Amino acid sequence: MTTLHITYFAALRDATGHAEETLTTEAVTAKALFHDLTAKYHWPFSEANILVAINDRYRPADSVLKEGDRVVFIPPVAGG
Amino acid sequence: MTTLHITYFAALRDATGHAEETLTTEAVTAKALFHDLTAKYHWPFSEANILVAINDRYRPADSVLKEGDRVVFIPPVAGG
Amino acid sequence: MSFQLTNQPINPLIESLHPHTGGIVTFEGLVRAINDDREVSSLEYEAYPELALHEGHAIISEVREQFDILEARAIHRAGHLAIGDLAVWIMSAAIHRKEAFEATEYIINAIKARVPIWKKEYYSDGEANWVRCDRCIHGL
Amino acid sequence: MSFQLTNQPINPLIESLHPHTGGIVTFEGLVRAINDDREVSSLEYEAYPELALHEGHAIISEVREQFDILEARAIHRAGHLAIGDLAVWIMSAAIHRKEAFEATEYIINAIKARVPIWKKEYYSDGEANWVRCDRCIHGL
Repeated sequence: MTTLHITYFAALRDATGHAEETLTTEAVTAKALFHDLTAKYHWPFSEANILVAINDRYRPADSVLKEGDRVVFIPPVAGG
Repeated sequence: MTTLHITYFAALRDATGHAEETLTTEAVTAKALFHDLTAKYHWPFSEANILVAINDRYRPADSVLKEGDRVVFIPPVAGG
Repeated sequence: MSFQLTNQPINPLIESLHPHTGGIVTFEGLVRAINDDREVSSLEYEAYPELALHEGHAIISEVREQFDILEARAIHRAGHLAIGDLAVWIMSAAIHRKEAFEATEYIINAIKARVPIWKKEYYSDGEANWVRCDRCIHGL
Repeated sequence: MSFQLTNQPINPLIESLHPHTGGIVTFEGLVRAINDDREVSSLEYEAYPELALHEGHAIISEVREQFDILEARAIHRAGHLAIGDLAVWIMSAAIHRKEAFEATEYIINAIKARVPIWKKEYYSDGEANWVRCDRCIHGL
């Protein structure tokens, strides 16, 4: 089990209902965590549209999560 | 014989020694006039580098000159 | 060479340039009154600041390596903006104009693709929506 | 939509834009301190005003026809300029940025090729020279 700090932005925050949480999970990779949270919160995003940042850097979806990591799933960006 | 008003700019004015003149010429086309003036003033330009404007519009080199035309030979442009 | 994120109105700075500068190309992104045929009344930009700054600085570094430029600066707004407000300002300076055009276009394209700043559009009919740009990213 | 030639310092005007404007691309051409490895101390721009204005207006009309833009403006200086002075200022505004980049680049390329404005460089060693740009034109 790994304890993580998760922050939600923009459309993902709206879909989740809160901006951050600390949770303990059995998910090993960022991708697995995304699927767990999608099931929990009924997120309307497919994984094809989401990037992940771990400790404030973009990381591959199969990155292994470590105790205390800050995880942010990045919904589609449309800035500028 | 045709009487023309000729204006010289930039490097062509320097090479000619004055900024304008009115002259009467046997040259029928702009190209012929350019060659006459090149011979007269020893201009250091080949015709490949010169454009011609007649009455303030770019015109083909073989344009026929008419009485009272304003003629300007345009040395290479390097503005901006 | 710099990337900034700000909650204040953008104050473009074109000074202290290298004396060899011959061309400056600036891009300004404004809040449009219309998007996808819907009338927009205002816009909210939300940033993930730590990652946005990291990616912004990385983009400026890339541009500096890939193009022969003397300067590159970008400033992106966050917060609530009105129609016509400046949302992003980008400037590249180079000896020759070609590189300045290329660098500025590279920066705005990279910002749109990678810098985590989201746009919520408020419409004149009272609705609001996070703008999606599905073509801009590759997902998990 | 306008083209101007001026003997006074250029005063860029980015206002009164259409509310659908989403992107503005600006090009500024400055007097460089160096050209072809020679140190330049100042520059003189000489225009053939009647033809320069005609070609300038024609370029703006072409850009308006060929690109989906909302605005295009260009101002070119004439007279004696110092290092760092603004010699030419160009702005295009469009709904989307791509068209604004293309229009601004088209305008500066066309100005360099067709608008009769000549540049005399004064060098720090006291010499002076009309700058040639043989690649820019097709001759008689």
